[in-house]
Amino acid sequence: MAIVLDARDLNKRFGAVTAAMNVNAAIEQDTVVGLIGTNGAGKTTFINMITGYIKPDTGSIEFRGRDITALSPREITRIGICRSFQVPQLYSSLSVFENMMVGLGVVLRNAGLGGYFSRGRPNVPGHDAPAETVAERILQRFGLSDYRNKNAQVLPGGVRKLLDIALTMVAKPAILLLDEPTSGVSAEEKFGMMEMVMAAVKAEGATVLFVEHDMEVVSRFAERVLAFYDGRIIADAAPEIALSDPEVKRYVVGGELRRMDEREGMANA
Amino acid sequence: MRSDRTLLILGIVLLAVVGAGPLLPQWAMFIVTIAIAKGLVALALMLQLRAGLVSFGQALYYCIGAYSAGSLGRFFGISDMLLQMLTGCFMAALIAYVLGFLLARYRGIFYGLLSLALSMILYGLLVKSKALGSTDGINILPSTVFGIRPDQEYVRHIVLVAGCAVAFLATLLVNRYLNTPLGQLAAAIKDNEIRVEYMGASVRDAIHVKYVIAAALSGIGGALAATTVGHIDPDMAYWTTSGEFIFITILAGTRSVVAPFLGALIFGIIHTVAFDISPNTWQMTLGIALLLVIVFLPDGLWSLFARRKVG
Amino acid sequence: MRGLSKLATAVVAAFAVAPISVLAQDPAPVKIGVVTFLSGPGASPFGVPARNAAELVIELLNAGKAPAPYATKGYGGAQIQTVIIDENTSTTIQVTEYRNLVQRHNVDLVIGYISSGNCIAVAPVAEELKKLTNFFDCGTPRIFEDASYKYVFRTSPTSTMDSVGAALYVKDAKPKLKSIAGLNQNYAWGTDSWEEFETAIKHFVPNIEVKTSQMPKLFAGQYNAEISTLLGAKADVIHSSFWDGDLEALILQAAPRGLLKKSTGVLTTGETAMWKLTSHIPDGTVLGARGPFGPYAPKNELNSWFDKEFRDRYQVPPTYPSYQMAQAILGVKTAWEKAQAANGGKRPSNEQVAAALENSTFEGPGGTVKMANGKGHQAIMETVYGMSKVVGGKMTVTNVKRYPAEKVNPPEGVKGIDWIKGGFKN
Amino acid sequence: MEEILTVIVDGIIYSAWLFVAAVGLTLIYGVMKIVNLTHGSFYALGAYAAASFTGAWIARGYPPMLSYAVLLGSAVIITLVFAPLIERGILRFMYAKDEVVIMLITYALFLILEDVIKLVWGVDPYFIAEPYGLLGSFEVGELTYPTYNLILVGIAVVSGGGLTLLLQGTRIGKLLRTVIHDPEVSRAMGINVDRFYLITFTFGSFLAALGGAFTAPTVSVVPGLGVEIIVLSFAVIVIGGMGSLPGAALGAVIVGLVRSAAIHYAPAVELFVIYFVMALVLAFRPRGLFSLAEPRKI
Repeated sequence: MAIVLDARDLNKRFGAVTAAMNVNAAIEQDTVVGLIGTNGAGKTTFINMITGYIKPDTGSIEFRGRDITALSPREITRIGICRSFQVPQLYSSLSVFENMMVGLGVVLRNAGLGGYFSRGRPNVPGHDAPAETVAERILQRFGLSDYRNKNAQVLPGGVRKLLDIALTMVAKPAILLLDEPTSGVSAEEKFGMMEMVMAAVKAEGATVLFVEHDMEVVSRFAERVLAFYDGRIIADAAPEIALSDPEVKRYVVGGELRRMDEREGMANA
Repeated sequence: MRSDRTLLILGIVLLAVVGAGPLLPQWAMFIVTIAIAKGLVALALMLQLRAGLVSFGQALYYCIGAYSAGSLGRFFGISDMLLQMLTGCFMAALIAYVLGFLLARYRGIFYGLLSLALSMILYGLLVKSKALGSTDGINILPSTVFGIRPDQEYVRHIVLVAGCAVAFLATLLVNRYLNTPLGQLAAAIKDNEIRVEYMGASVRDAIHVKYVIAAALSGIGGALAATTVGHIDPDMAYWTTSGEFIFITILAGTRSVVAPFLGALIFGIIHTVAFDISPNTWQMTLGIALLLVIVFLPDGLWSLFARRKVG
Repeated sequence: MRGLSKLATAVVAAFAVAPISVLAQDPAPVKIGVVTFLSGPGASPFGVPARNAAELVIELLNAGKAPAPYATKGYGGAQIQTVIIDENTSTTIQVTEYRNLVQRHNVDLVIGYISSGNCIAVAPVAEELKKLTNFFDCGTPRIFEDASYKYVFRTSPTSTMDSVGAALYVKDAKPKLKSIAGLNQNYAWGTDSWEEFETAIKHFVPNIEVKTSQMPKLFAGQYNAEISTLLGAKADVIHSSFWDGDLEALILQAAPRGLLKKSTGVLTTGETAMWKLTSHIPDGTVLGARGPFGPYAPKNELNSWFDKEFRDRYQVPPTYPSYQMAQAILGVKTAWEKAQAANGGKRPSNEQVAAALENSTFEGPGGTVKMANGKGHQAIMETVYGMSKVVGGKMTVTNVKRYPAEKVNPPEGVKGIDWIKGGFKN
Repeated sequence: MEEILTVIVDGIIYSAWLFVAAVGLTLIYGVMKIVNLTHGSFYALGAYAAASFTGAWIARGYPPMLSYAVLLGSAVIITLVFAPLIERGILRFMYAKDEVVIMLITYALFLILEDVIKLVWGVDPYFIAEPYGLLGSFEVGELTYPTYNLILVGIAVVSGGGLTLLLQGTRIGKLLRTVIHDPEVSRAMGINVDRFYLITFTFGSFLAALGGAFTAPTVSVVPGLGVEIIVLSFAVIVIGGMGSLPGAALGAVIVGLVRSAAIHYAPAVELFVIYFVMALVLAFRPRGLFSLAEPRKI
């Protein structure tokens, strides 16, 4: 399959900390890739480098053969790489619907359709429907319609995560990076949520990279796994292979299990 | 549909002012005209406030507008108030475009204080410029409209109507802008700049545009005030003037583009009233009035006229 | 909501003002709008002394307790009422309030304005509203030099007179004068005063050296650095048109450093501070009073009356702003009554009063006032300077010199600064 | 050489005065994030109180040397009368509001206090020059300076140093810094944030009053005294970096030296040199010289 995203020899240090060391990853079109690894292993750094929030010290990132290493988050978003956040980044004073409309407005504007003199209700590029319709459609796909007029800051945690992801859909991304989409979501809800997200994403058609700590979720939804440890990729294979890799077992999964026990513990406490 | 209602209100206000004009005594017309001039600046502050930015130096552009109008009369003998307002608008926008590259990088208190510093520098420069009358300022030619000097009896009303018309037009354009995606970014920028950037919009550009629009409005306001009062002086750039504008904006509330004008009018009335009921302690009256509004009408006077927003 | 209701009541109160103040009296009272600093730094040296003078004089006039030629009650028998407004606001608001005075309070005339900026701004409005307006204090010559008015008058001399008078006095009192320095506030009044003084003194003492001209910000309050520079400059004479708190702060901060001992101070408005700071003003400091006012006022019945009444009521001697206010009120009274007489005893119109005041000459507590300049709208007077001398803890003035009006004021139609630059040709 | 020395001495004296006048502002902003315009009012109140009390003290013929204690005392008294009243009575109900709105509230209070002062003290000027001359003078080159100026320098050093020690060295300081860092968490940790706010506001206002009190002997105490000081103090603490003590000190020194240099070499520009410096600094250090780095957001 065609490579849409190609990261070559990415290195990044924050002072003494190695956030990325010789990270190489070529992502094929329309695959779903799970990024695993303990906290500080370099997953978020990897995402931040792809989306231009952090510039690698060395190495390059190509999107459909175009070097995007030097681009700003804004430019990278515009060419079709969108991301969600560990901590949802919402417009807290606006309603859910308005959150969507702001995003769609930006898309229209970047397409030269939302300028000062443009009239009428043009179709949102890639969605071939007017903004309101698109907003409703996406909200519906993410099961957010009931919250349409709620202010973002009063939403429950899970819903915030969903809206945060829904907001990435407005730009019709070619690549979607989900940073811990299920963090802060109870174990029961996780699967339902991922089902919904993946369905919605597939409907919009996008390559997905998602950071996940829950190995069951990973093995269920990922077609391919990148296991990070200490800034390096220690495994890059299909889930069943990657997760049974001894190194991964030692450095990642084990850590995860411990982490999960702790989390449970805290929940009960 | 909210915008439509705004237009409706605006239209009614305009008609009311134009129609009621002749019935008003001259002093009242004067107060209303000044209120419109200051309202334009308050509107400018409102635009920035919606994006979470407060300029403590908006008087900079008010003053630039006034002095552009003044210079037009002093050096070129042009006294047409429409031309003056146009020039004021243009000059302010031009300077704001340049300074905008600097200002757009600032947020919060620093945005406010840098604009304060800039306006105080202009103040200093004007004080030093003898050609423009130093602190005593200069008088500007009596207003004309389309080259015609209105008769003494009607001049107040003419100025008022002309001012209204321009303010009306400006407000319509601003209102339209507020309904474009760019205009609607304001709240988003206030809430979460990171997300705005990750949606593919440039926060800096958006703020730069706002800054220029705000300056243009203030420029018109300054020019209108200048031609109405007939005198300009460096105090128009002094920080206390900017303070007065913030006062008006908060007094009015940021809900509607009409609010600033209402706020300015009420501010003018409070001021006059304070002078009448307590010539020796009018500042106290003013202060108390402001406190009462902030405490009892946290969303500004406008909340008396508009229903609470849902959500 | 309470905010609103308060507002409402206040509004009602405001618009009730007009009817209330029109009391049924016979003949109808003359209503004067009085505008002066009631707050801010201008209040204590100028605004309040002036207001006090206004209240005192008007009360005495209404009671008919003034000496001749002002013995008639009020203005031509009509009682005088006042509407007092604070001048301490932006010019925009001053113009607004002026319009309120004229069109809402329906005053018959306006007397006021200390700030030159306000005077310049109000003059054309007065003309537009055809309302007799008399500036009692502001100093800028620009008002009648840049424009001519029908309804606007100033019964006090301009700053030109102060500067020229100061220069003349310095020349006479300091024959061996070699160098000067300046300390003036960095705004129109300060810079103009210095320019006029510098030009004048250069004319009188051709090869005089100007050591430095300090221009601190208005109301800066801290002058250590300026004083150091001036001490370093070692000029024979230091000219300063400082007024209010700035003047007082300057004197206080200069005293321990002996500035005014090392160099002779020429304080053109020094009289407002001389009583309060007696112990800090070294002997031999040149003090001006912007005319023949206060200690320099001529010995005549009018002055002794005013001086006594003022001291009795306010326990302090009247300073020049008080004199200027009294002068402004009496000047209009003279014109008013002249016009009334010409009008067959009927209440005169603004136009008639203006006509009577134009080119008129009248007596004030400060002596003769000639409305000789600005097409008969600008007063000229003699000016007086003297040197401070503390006698038994009391401040007095010695070797007082009087300069006739024509010697210190430009001739009609000539701009003050041009007159000075042109070498005082009459 | 001689002149440069003078420039420096004048600069230091002015800096000291500026610092005392401004440090309270930066303290209050640093802790409470309040842009406090009543700062000017407290400066004026301090001056008026000092004028009244010290005036009475001198008039009664009490030992003049103690008048300095009276100056200090008047600052304390007047602050204790007004600061807690304002903080407890009004401000504390407003902390939920926007920074700007709170600033506007302090603006309203400033307007009110202006007239309160006028009602209490009238508009006539007050003079209490005695303390100024009392200590004689010292020579720099051939210039004489009143020794009194050294007192201001002393106060600046003591208040600055004291505050730094308080914040860095003591337990209260530690607590205060946690409050600064995150009021909510501090509350959760059981720290009495309200008390800290009350103390901070009172102490910050006290510093303003102190500045006013010790300026009183060198000026004539008149209405409007507090207006100019506000924006001046702001310039100083903005240059230094809002909320930073060393910043305020550095800002004061910079402004002081630049101003005095301007007066000696280019008197005409003194008018706006301060704002020019302010704009310049902000242009290159958008958050002031001693600014705290912005935290990483994601």
